[in-house]
Amino acid sequence: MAGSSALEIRGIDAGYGAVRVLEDVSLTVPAGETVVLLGTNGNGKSTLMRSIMGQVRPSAGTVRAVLDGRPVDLAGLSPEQVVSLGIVLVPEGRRLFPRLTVEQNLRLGAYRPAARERLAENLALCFEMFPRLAERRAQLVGSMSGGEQQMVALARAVMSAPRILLVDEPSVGLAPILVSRTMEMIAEMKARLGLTVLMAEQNFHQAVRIADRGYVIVHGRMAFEGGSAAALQDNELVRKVYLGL
Amino acid sequence: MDPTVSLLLNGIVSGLLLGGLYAAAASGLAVSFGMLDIVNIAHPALMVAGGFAVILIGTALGLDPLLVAVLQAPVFYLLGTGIYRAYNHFFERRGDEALQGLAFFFGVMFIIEVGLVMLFGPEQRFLDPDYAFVTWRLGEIDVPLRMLAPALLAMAAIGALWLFLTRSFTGLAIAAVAQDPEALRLMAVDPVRIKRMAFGISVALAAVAGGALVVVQPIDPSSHHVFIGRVFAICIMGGMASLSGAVMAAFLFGVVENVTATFYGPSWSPAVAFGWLLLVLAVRPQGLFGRAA
Amino acid sequence: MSATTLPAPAMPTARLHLSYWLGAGALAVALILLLRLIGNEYGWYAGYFVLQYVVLAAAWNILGGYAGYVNFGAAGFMATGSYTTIVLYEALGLGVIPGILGAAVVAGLLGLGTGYLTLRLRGVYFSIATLSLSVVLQTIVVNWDYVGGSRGAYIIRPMEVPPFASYGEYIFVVMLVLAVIAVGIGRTVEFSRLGRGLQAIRDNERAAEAVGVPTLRLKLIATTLSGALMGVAGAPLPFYAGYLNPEGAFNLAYAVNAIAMPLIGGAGTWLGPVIGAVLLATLQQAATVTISSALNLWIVGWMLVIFVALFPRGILGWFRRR
Amino acid sequence: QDSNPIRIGYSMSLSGGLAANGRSALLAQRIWAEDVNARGGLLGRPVQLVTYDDQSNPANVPSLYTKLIDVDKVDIVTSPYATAMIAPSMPVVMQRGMTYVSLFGAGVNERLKYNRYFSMNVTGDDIKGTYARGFLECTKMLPNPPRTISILAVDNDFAQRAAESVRTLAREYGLRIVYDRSYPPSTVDFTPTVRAIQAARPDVVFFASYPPDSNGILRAVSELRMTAALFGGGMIGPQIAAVQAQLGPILNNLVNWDVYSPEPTMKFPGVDAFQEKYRARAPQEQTDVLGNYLQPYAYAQMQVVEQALARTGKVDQAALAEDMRANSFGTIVGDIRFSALGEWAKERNLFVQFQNITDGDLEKYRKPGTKVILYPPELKSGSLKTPYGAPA
Amino acid sequence: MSGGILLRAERVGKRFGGFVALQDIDLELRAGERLGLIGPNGSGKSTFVNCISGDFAAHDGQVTLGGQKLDGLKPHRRARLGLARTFQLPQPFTSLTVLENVRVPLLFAGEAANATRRAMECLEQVELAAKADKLPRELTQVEQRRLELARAIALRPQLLIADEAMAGLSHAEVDQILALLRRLNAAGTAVIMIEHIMRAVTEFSERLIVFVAGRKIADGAPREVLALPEVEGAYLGRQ
Ligand SMILES: Nc1ncnc2c1ncn2[C@@H]1O[C@H](COP(=O)(O)OP(=O)(O)OP(=O)(O)O)[C@@H](O)[C@H]1O
Ligand SMILES: Nc1ncnc2c1ncn2[C@@H]1O[C@H](COP(=O)(O)OP(=O)(O)OP(=O)(O)O)[C@@H](O)[C@H]1O
Ligand SMILES: [Mg+2]
Ligand SMILES: [Mg+2]
Repeated sequence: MAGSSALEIRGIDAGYGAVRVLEDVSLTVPAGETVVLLGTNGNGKSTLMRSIMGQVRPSAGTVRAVLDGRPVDLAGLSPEQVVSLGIVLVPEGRRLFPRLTVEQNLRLGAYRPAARERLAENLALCFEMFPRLAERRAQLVGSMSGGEQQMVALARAVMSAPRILLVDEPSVGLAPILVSRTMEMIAEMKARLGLTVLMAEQNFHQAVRIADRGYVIVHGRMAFEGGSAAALQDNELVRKVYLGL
Repeated sequence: MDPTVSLLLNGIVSGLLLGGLYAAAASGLAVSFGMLDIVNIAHPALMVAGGFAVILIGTALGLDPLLVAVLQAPVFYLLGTGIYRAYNHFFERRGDEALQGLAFFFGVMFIIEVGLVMLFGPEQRFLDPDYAFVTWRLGEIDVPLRMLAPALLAMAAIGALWLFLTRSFTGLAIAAVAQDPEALRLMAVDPVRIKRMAFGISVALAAVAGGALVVVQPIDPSSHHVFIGRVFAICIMGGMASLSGAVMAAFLFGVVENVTATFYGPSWSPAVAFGWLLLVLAVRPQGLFGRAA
Repeated sequence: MSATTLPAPAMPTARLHLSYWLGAGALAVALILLLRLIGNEYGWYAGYFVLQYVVLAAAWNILGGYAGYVNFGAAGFMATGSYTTIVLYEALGLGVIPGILGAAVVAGLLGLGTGYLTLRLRGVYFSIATLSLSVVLQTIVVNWDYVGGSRGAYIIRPMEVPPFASYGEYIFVVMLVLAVIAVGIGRTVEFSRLGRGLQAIRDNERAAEAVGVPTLRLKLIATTLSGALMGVAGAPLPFYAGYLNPEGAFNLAYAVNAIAMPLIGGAGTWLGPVIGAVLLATLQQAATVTISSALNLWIVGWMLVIFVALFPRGILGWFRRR
Repeated sequence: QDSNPIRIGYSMSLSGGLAANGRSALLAQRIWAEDVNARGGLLGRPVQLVTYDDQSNPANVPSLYTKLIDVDKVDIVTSPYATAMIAPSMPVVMQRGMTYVSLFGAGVNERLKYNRYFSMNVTGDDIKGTYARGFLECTKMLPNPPRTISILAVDNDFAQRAAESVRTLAREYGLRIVYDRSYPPSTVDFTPTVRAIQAARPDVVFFASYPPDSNGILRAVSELRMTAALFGGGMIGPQIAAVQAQLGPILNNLVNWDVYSPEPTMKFPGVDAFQEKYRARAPQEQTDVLGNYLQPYAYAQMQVVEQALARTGKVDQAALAEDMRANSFGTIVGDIRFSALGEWAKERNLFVQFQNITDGDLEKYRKPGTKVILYPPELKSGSLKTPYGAPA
Repeated sequence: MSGGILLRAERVGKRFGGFVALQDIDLELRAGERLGLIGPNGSGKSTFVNCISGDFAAHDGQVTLGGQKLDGLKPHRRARLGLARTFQLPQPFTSLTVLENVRVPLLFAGEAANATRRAMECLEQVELAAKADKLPRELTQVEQRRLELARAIALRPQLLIADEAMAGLSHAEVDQILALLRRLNAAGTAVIMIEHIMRAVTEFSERLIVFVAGRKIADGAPREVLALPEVEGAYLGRQ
C-alpha cells in the first residue's frame, strides 16, 4: 500500500463567488496515514475540506481519491456521491440535527448503504468510545452542551463507516481531557478501521501526537509540507504561530 | 343509561370519528408543514382536489371512493413532487423559502379552487358507497360507517406512514432534512430528493384524505376553507413534527368540538376549539404533544 | 425573509422625513386632481379598494416585515376596525372619522394583547395563534346581535359630504390620507432604532435581548402599531359598502393579501408593501371588471404565483440587487 | 329601429360560496335576453347584459356597481344574488337614483326605505311575521296536535330571520320551544347537534340551513334514525338537483320551504317553456340541471324590468319606478304586485313535502307528485304524510 | 486593581426536567477581577452563564450585580446594568452587516448619536473593521466569535462573560484575543473566561473556578486549583 496515495489534490483553486480562497493548493494523504492541516483561521482549511467533499467546486486542479487501488476522480461529484464512496467529513461547526435525538443523529450517519450493514456494530463502538452518549441517547441534540455535541459529531462520522475521514477541527470546545482522548480515538479508529485521516486542527501539540505528516496553509497557499511530525516541529512558521516561540 | 351520560359518550365517540377525518387531513400536513417547514396552505385544497378526482373516477368505474382514494395516491404523489420541484426551483434553491413560499402556496390554493370551479362548476358533488347509509349500534352508541370507514382508512394510512418514518432511513432523513439540508448531504443523502419524496407523500396523503372526505360529505370547490384553520391548528397542537401528536390532537379537536356542540350548541364549538388552542399555546408553546428543544 | 441591510440614511433623518411627507402629500393631491379630471365615481371606489390594501399591507409589514412575526389574522384585525365603526355608529351615530379613531384604539389594544403572545410563541406558532384569534373573534361577532350578528349591519351613510363632490370622493380621500399616514409610520419605524431593533429580533431574538434590546417592549410597540393600522384599514369599510356581515368582514382575501402584498413588493421595507398592494390590488380590480367570469380569480392566483416566483425577494429586492 | 342596445348591468357570484346559485341565475337571465331579442328586443332596441363576477365577496360590489353605472353607463342595473351581495350595492344605486329590481334579498330595504327598490323574492314585507306560518300551518294537518318544537339555524342572514319567525309564531300554534340554537357555517359534523335535538324529543323539528350543511344534517338525522311528526323547515339545499340526487329517499316526508314546484297549481304561463330551454343548457353550463328553484325568479326579475320598460316606453328611472309601484306584473312565477317597501305585496312562501321517493333519480322532479305543495292553500296540491323518518 | 464585590451568586441551581444541571453554586466576583471558569463538557458552565445573564430562569438561588438583585430582570435589563456575554455558538443578526450588528447594542444604550463611530472602534479592537460591510454568513467561525466580542464590548460592560471565545484559534490568535481582553480589563471590566484552552486560562486568570457535574468543586489561585487531583482526574487528564 505504501506510496499509493489515498487522497491526492493537485493545484486546486477554489473560493466563494468572486472571493478566491485557495490558490494552487496541492496535498497528498497517503493510505493509512494521518495528515494534519495547519493554518490560522480564515486561511482556507475548511474550504479545502469542502472542495474535497464537493461542497465547493474548485475552478482548477484535480481532486482524486484512490480506493482499493482504484483511482476515482472526485471533481464534479456531489457531496452525497463523495460520501457514498466512503469519504466522510466531520464538518466545522458540527452540523448536527438539533431536533433529533442522539441516537437518531447517529443512525442517520449510517445512511450510506455500506454503513447500514454495520450499523449495530458501529453504534456499539460509538457508545463504547463515548459512554456519555449512551447515557443520553434519547436527548435532543440541540439541548446538549458544546462538547457533548462534538462527541455526537465524531460518533456520527464513525457510523458512516468511513474509508477516508476528514475532520475539521475536532478539538474545538472539548475539555483538555477529551481532546487527548479524541486524538487517541481518531488514532484508534484509524487503526481499527484501517482509515486514512486528514485533520484540520489548531491544537498543534495534540495533533502532532497522532500525525504522520503535516501541511501548513497560509493565505490560501500551501506554505510548508512536513514529511514527519518532527519536521513540522522544526518549521519556523509553525514555531511562531503554534508554539509561540 | 342516564341520558346525559349517553349524550356524552356519543359526543365523544362521534368526536373521535370526526377526529379520524381531521387526522387524515392533518397527517399529510404534519409531513410537509411539520417536518419540511413548508407552510403548504394549499393542503386542504389539494385534499378537495383529491376528492373531486375520487368522485370522477369512482363514478366512471363504479368503484368504492376509499379504494379509488388509495389507488390514485401515486398520481397525487407525482403531482406533489411536481409542485415541490417548482417550489424548490423558485424559492428553496435561492434560500427564500420561508415567507415567499407562503405566498406561493396561497396562489396554488386559489388556482386549485378556481380551477375546480372551472372544470366541474361550483355545484356540490358526491359519491356515496352503500355502507354510507349504514349505522352500527353498540348499546346506546351510534357508529355511522360513513364516519367510521374513513377514520379507519385514515388510521391505516397514518400507521403505514408512521412505520415508514420511524423504521426506514428515508423516514429518518425526512425528519432531519429541514434542520440542516447541507449537513444531510454529508450523510450521503440528497436533501432535495428527500424533500421531494416527503412532499409527494404529503400530497398523496391529501388525496387519500380527499377520499375520506367524499365519504363523509358532499364536496364543492370551496369545501377546503373550513379545514385550513383546523388542520394547521392540529399540527401545531400535535407538536409539529410528531405524527402521533398530530393524530392525538386531531382526536382531541374532534372531541372538543363535538362535546361542545352537544352540550353548549354548535355555535360556540369553533371558538371553544380554537380558544382552547390559544390556551394550550400559552401554557405549552411547543404544543400539547411537542418536545421542547 | 428578504430584507438585507439598508445603507444608513445619508441625509439627516429629520429632512428625510420631511421630504417624505411633502412628497406623499403632493402625490396625494395630484392623485385627487387626476381622478377629478377623469371625473367618474368608479375611480374613487376602485381607488379606495386599492388604498385599503396599501394601509393593510403597510400595517402587516411593521410586525411581519421588520420583526418577522407573521400575522395570519389580519382579517380579524381589520374586522375589529370595521365593527368598531359599526358599534360607534349604532350606539352614538358617529361617522367615519370617529370610527377610524375608535378602530385605531380598539384594534391597537387587540394588537397589544397579541404582543403578549410573542412572549412565548415564535414562528408558525405565533401565526397559528393569530389565525385562531381571528376565528374566535369571528365567532363572537356572529353571535353578537347588537352588531347584527350573522345577519350583518346596515349603515345609512350621508348622501353627500361637502365640499366633496360625492360620498365616493370623500371616502377615497379619507382612505388616501390614512394610506399616507400608514406608510409614513412604517417608514418612520424603518429609519428609527425601533426598526433596527425589530430587525435584530427577527434575526435572533435571544441575541438581541443579550445585547440590551428591550425585545418585549419593541414587539409590543410593533404589534400595537400594526394592529391599530390594520383596524384603521377596515374602519371605513362599513361606510364604503353601506352594509357589512361577518363573512365579508373576515374574508380570507384580507388575510391572504395582507401577507402576499408586502412579500411581493418587498417585505421589511416601507416601500415594498405599497408597491405590492398597488400592483396586486389593481390587478385584482382590473381582473374583476375585465374578465366577467370565474377566470378572474384564477388569473389572480397565477399572478400571485408568478410574481413571487419572479421576485423572490420582492420587487424592491430585485431592483436593489441590480 | 334603433340598433343601440339597452344595456342591463349587474354583478353575479360566479365563483366563491354563492356561485352555484349565481351561475344558474345568470343562465336564466341570459335565456330571458335571448327570448326578448328573438322577439325584436325592447323598445325596438336589442337587449345586452353587462355582467361581472363579484366572487361572492361583498367588498367587491360597490366598485363594480359604480363601474357599471359610471363607466359602462348601463341603462338599467339589477341586483346580484342574495342579501349579502345586494346590500353593499344599495348606497351606490341609491345615490344614482337607479330603479333597482333585486333577486332573493331578504329585508334589504327595511332600514334603507329606498323607494325605487323592488324585490324578486317570495318572502314579502314581514318575514318575521309570515315566513314560518306555512310550516306551522302544517301542524294543523297532523292527526295529534304537537306540543314541542326544536329550532336549529345556521349563522347567516336568511336562516336567522327564518328562525326568528318560528320563534315569534310558535306560541300562536301552541308549541313550546325545547331546543333553540345556531351553528356556524364551518360545522363539519352534525351528529352531536342532531343527537342533542333528539334528546329534547321535539314533536316538530325546524331547521334553517344552507348547503352543504343541509346534507350533513339530513345524513346525521338518518343515521341517528331521528323521527318527528313534522320535520323540515327552511332548509336551503333540498331545492337543488345535486342534493336531491344525493339524498334520495332521505328526503321522503320532509316538509320544506320552497319557491317553485312543478305541480299543476303552479303552471304559470311561460314557465314550462323557460324550463325546457334552461334544462337543455344547464349541463353544459355546469349549473343546477333542474331549474326548480331561483331560476324562474331570475327570469321573472328581468320580466319585471321588461314590462315596466315596455309600458313607460323609455329608459327613465323615475318613470320605471313609478310604473313598478303602480302596476302588477305577469311573470313566469305568477302575477306580482309590489308593496310600498318594494317587496311582494303578498308573500308566497311555499311549503312542500317530498313524497314517494325511492332513489336518487332526478327524472321524477320534473313531474308533479314529488314535491307536493302543502301551503299556501290556494296552491295546495296534495296532503301531508307523517311522520318523517319512520323506519321503512 | 480589583475593587468591591461586583457579582454575587448564591445557591444558584438549574434543572432540565429531572436532570440537575447546576446545584448550589456560590460565587463572588470583585470589580475588575479576571476569573477563569473551567470544567468538563456538560458540567454546567454555559448553563451558569445563562442563569446569570437571564436567558434561563434559575430554579434556585439569587444573583446580584453591583448590589442590585438581578432575579426576574430580563436579559436586556441586565445588559444595560453592565453585564455582557458572548454565546458559545455565535448568534449574529444574520441579515445585518457586521457594522450594523455592532450598532444595534449602541442604539439602545443611549449612544445612538455616534453609534457608527463607536461600532467601528469596537470592530477595530477585534480586528474586524475590514469586514464591516460583510454579512455574518461570509465570516469564518472564528470571525463570528470576534463579532460576538465586538457586540459585547460595545456595551462598555462592567462584567464580560466570554463563553469559549477562543475555541479554534491558533496560538497567535489566542494571544490577540487575550490582549484584547486584557485591555478591556485594564479599563476596569471584570471578565469571566470560560475556556478549554488551558494556556489561555492560566495566563489570563487571577482566580480559577472548576465545575464538575453541575457543582463547584474548586475555587482559588490557578496554580493551586490546577494541582488538585480531582481537577486533574475530571478535567485535565494526565498532561
Ligand atoms: N460561505 C462563504 N462565503 C463567502 N466567503 C466565505 C465563505 N466561507 C468562508 N469564506 C471566506 O473564505 C476564507 C477561508 O475560510 P475557511 O473557512 O476555509 O478558513 P479556515 O482556514 O477553515 O478558518 P477557521 O480556522 O476560521 O475555520 C475566509 O476569509 C472566509 O471569510
Ligand atoms: N434544554 C436542556 N434540556 C436538557 N438538558 C440540557 C438542556 N440544556 C442543557 N442541558 C444539559 O445540561 C448540561 C450542562 O450544559 P452546559 O451547556 O451548561 O455545559 P457546559 O459546561 O457549558 O459544557 P461545554 O464545555 O461542553 O460547553 C449538559 O449535560 C446538557 O446536555
Ligand atoms: Mg475552518
Ligand atoms: Mg458551554
